[in-house]
Amino acid sequence: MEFFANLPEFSTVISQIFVGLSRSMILFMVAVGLTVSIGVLRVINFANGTFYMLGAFTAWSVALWVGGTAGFWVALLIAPLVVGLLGLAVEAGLLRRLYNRPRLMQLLLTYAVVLLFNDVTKLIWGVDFKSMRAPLSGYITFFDGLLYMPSYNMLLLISGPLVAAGLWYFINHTMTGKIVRATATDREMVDALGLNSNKIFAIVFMLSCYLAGLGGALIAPTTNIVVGMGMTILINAVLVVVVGGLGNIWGAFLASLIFGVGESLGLLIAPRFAIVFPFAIATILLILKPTGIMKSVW
Amino acid sequence: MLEVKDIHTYYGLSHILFGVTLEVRKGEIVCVLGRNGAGKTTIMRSIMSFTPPSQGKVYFNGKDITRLPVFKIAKMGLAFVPDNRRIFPDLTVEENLDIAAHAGRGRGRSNWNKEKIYELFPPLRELDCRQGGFCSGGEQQMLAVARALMGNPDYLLLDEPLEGLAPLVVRELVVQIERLRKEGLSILITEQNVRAALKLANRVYVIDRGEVRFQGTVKELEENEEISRKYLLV
Amino acid sequence: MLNIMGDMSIERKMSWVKLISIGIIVIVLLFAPAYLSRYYLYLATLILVTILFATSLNLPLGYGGLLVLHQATFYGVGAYSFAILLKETGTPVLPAAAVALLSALILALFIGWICVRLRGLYFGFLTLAMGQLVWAIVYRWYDFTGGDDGIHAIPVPDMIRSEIGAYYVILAVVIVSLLLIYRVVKSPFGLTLQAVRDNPQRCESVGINIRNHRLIAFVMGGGFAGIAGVLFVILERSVAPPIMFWTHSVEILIMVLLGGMFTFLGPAFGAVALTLLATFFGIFTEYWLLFLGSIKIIMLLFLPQGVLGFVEEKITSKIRNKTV
Amino acid sequence: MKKNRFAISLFLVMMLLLTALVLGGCEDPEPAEPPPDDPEEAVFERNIKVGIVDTYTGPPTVYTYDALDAFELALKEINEEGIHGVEMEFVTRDEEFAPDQALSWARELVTREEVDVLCGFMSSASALAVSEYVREEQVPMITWAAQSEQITGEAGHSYVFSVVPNTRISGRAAANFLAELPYTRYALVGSDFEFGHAIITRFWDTFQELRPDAEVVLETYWPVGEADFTPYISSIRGADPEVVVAAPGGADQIPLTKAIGDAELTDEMEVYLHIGTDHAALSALGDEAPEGMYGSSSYHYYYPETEENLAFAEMFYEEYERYPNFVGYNGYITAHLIAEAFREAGSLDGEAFAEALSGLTIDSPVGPITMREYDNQLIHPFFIGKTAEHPDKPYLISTDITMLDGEKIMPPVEEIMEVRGE
Amino acid sequence: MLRVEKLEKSFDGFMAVNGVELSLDKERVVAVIGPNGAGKTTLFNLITGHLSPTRGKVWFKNQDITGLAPHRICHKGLSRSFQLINIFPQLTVYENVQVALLSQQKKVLKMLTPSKAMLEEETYSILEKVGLADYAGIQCTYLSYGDQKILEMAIALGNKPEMLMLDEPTAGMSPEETISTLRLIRDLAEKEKLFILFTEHNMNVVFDIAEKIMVMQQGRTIAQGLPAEVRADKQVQAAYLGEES
Repeated sequence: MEFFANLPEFSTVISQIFVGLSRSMILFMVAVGLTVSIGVLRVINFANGTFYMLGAFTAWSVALWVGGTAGFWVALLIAPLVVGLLGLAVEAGLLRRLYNRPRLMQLLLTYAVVLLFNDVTKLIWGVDFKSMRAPLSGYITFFDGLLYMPSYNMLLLISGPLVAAGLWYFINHTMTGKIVRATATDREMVDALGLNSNKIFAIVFMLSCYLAGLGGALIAPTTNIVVGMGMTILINAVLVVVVGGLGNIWGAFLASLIFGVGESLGLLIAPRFAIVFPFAIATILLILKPTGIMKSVW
Repeated sequence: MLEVKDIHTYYGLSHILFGVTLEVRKGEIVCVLGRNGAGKTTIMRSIMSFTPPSQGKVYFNGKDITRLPVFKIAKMGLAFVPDNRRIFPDLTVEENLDIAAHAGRGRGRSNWNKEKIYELFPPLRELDCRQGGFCSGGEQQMLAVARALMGNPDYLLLDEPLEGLAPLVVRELVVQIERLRKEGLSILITEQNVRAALKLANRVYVIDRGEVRFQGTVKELEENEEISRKYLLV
Repeated sequence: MLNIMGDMSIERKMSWVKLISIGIIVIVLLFAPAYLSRYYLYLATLILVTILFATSLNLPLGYGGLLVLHQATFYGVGAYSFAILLKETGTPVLPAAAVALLSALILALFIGWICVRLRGLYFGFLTLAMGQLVWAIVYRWYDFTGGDDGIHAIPVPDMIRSEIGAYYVILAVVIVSLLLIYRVVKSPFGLTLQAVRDNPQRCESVGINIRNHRLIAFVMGGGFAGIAGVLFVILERSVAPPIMFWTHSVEILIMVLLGGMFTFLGPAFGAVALTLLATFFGIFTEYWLLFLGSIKIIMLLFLPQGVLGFVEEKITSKIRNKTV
Repeated sequence: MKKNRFAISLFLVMMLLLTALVLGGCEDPEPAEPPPDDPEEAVFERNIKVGIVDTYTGPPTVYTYDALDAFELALKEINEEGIHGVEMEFVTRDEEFAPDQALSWARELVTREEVDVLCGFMSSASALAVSEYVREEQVPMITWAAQSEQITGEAGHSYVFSVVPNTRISGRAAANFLAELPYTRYALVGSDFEFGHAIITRFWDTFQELRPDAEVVLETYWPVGEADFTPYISSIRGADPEVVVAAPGGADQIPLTKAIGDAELTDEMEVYLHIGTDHAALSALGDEAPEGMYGSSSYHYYYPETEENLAFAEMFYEEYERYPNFVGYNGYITAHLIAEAFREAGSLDGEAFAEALSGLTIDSPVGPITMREYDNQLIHPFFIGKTAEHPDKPYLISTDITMLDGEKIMPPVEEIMEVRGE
Repeated sequence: MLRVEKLEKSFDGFMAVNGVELSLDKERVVAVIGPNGAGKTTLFNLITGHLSPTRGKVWFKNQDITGLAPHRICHKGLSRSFQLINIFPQLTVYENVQVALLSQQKKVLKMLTPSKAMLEEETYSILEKVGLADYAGIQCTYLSYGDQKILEMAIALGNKPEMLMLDEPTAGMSPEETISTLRLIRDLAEKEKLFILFTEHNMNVVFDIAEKIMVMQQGRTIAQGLPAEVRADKQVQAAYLGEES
């Protein structure tokens, strides 16, 4: 068991980079949900990982109910919506009461929500291993075998930029998006213009939960759907958000790429220490650029 | 008509306003004068219910608006321009106006649009695409007023609109505010700059330590030297 | 209103209450082994360790205003250093404890030195990232730390091995540590630390080096957490990586917050209450996290200043109303 | 004002302590036990209490709840007959996969609930932590899921028992089986925690002795809870082995099996998955599992097709509408082992129980099983087969099953003595 | 005592302070006046190290203190108060001043002696000097606005400075409070031999007590000299006084 594995072939490195990119996309969806809620609501939502998990569970149920390959596509539509609505309930029922309290309180409240939802999920879905069918199977090859990856990862690879672009359009070119940006910097003034900032907050929180749910629904076919699956990705997503600059969507995108590709390549170089990579990357980046690689809204 | 009746307002534990009563009638400019810390901004914040009064009432056109959510009050036709402008720094000048127009769509008779705004404040036309955060103080003040107007309000609350502006800009702004009254707006201004404020106002309130010490016309104030000396340090 | 501090009778009454309370607590604690059954004695000891851990967090958090999100790092490093020294090298207890404390302090100094440049949440997240890095190393470095299996059968000397022995040793160390922290909090350092928390800018302009102050508070908190880690090993004679996972830190944070973070004994109260709650829910229901989560949510919603903060506010406002 | 703060705090802490005190004081000590007399005629004066410490939160619950259900099922059988005139009952505690929690609960069960036996333990670290504690308390414990070889190996003692094949056994079993096949190029992969590393290491140590001509072309590990196995599949492909030996832990089973199926890896090379053919994983995967993959399990509800085994499976199915996985089965036999040992010991004393259990043989659904005397590790057959579709079932099952004799794959006692330094 | 040479500070291209020159030697009480946004507070922040200048130098007691950290400058004997109330809200009035004294005496790192009785005499003497001794035990957020401004000054005095910089010390005060504060400032200059540099809005105040006045507008010095000279300056009248009074 040497520290360094044998140096891999070039095509393996290329494939690994692309696989890393596709992994980044899932991380990005959870992280961007977090960063949006941080940017606008100033709330760090530890429950985001749990919403990701709920996205996967809901997708599993929906896919089972619909059946067949179509099941996945229906689940992809419905599951994030369900999670989004659940997020709305959490915002309106709990979080809204804490906006004027110290941030630490909100952070811990969302953590308590994690505990609660984990047990509720166990009550609803039971404890069996759950697995869901992917809509695409098999591998595809590009460039004479230089790049070789599962077709489903291609789907992930495309979905990430799509979500990012959609979000960019929403934030910059729709009226709601403009109001969201305004709310992010000055909530009181938005109210003073006659716009209900509570509603904007609710929309943003719902959006952030929707994105987490979307991430969960997308990852569901490749993974084991279990209670607690949100914890690993949550801590990585939190680090991505911080490294990217709190509240900065593009920062989150960039940081997700760094994390995903870094981890994938790290696997090739020193597989035994793969688990250390995300934290090491985050620590180094934060030491170099303490407030994140992109401009933070704070 | 905007009526404030005997309001008491607290910030946390500190008692700021002690039974303030004032009114703004339709089509007039009313000026609240007082020193730093006298409670001028708090009056504005109480009316808009950012900091709702714990006692007393605020009526707008006869309706009790005390403790209504801020956005509902704004929707009724009250627009607030805060003392530090509070332009949305990440939005361009145009976007700042856009969202205000969106908020005020289908409201009021005055029907402000961007063209009309640019006519009133010509410098804004050139700044269209600049981010609000990069505008100078005078430009921001114009933008803040313009933004408030885009919501087609009937009443305008201007909190220290002249503070920190160069004399030339002050003169310009005074003219523009005067024009707004002619457009049919009723305006409540708080000011420290007594000279400029008196040029504008129909009626004046002087407040100190959270209480109204004087009310009357500009002429009455000018005649009452004791008040001027004691509370306004002119 | 101006008479708040002038009313001597209240103060005198309070000091009596204080004295009597201390007396009762000392007696209750000293004779605990006499009336507590074995399990509850163990639970009491565990609570004592948790009290020290929570209070160690409150020093930088409540008094220094530093958002330390990963205090369990130092707890874990203290515990691991102590465990490894005892198990692998057979070092006697006292030197081993000293080295464990030292390693917690050094790590805290290192992490703190990097982190105190940052403010607020950024500070918190950097501590989180670095703490998780330490956790990952401990989790991975099998030859040295036992990896995820942890280290068990740690040879603690017989004297402190028995439940009663462990109880008294831990009681003594916890009380001494708490007294030390109390003194620090009431010292000029503690006073200026609170000033730094309230208004760092002003502190700079009265000549206080705020970075130094924060760093010292952070390192001291880390040191006391390390001591708590050592005590944990004495009690359990086993360590494993979950004790330094980030969720453990969050649990402790909740204790501090629910107890009341601007009060000295708030964290202790939170530690007692939440440990007991977790134990009783764990015994009575399989879905204990559901109950615990709900209780935490309710408390966060309705007791923003923490339990002690809430009670204190009630009482002081009553006193104020009387005196005004 | 500041002074009051302290006094009030003190008062509240005091009240809490008093509450704890009252609660603690309420426990009245159990009367001492009478000395054991002849086991055959002994009559116990109270029910037997078993404490189960296991993980009921997070990924491993699919196993732990099966074990719990099977344990309860066995209790019904046992209590019909009774043990020296009394029944067996149990209490459970959730340790959240955290050793410190497990230890804390073990203490609670032993000193407050005063259980006679502890069992459960999904997490090896928890089992190891509690093992040290029960050694001192002289309360026997039985692990039914934790597979660390240390439990009955290096850290073993007379009060700790294991009914689950540990990493040493599983590794040896895989080596024995694969040594019969003609392949020489091996890729070794696993979950990045002790379990994964141990399986791989034990496998390779044994395998090298049996087949000195074999070589390792790749060795890699992934973090536990990995969501996407694509990069690992790519690197396996890149190394081009003839056989992949994989040791995924707990929840990694599903995504790994799925990724293997998706990549159609079994068409290019042989794949051996530790616990890969267990019911828990295969039933969840449906027809997404790859066909023709080697996998192992210590129990199949459909094999051996003996009357006893099928009867047990049906009984379980009737009760819970599902078939048991291997940990479920372990829960079942654990209950029977405990009952039989108490019958044999004729006393509620921990020492007598441990002595009786050590070396005990009982009949199980898969035939007679024996608790090996020296290291208290259950001698149990081990099954390796290849996945294939079944006409009646919506999921794949294991076929062409080779049943490896428990005696043969167990490490010899000398080996255990050596690691214990005896 | 204090000398400021060609000080410049720009924020994203905006010159907040542009080539300001200032010196305090003979005159003990010096005022900086100018309309809002003229750069007075920025100038203060540059001198006390809260901001570092883009160009220029600050000399204090013939030492170059340009760009030093605020706490170091403070220990050299230059202390300041703030325009907006800037005190320690959770501490008592007594503790507010005590913190400054402890810092001045370099006792802030003492960890094991109780702070309560430390420097009691000095603290009370300062509180008495400014007239807050009666409120010593009160949490300072309960003080009135005017008293909080006084406390602000008391904290600055706690540093036992040789030179005191006051940013709008009477802003928002009632006329009575303003008068007593002015008396206090004059007393400090005469009895305690303090150098005082202050900014002010209120003209009467300035001409009343300042021995020397500097007028700023849009980051520049437009006049500097004795009150009478400044009052007579055409430029000042046009730009500032003309509009104000």
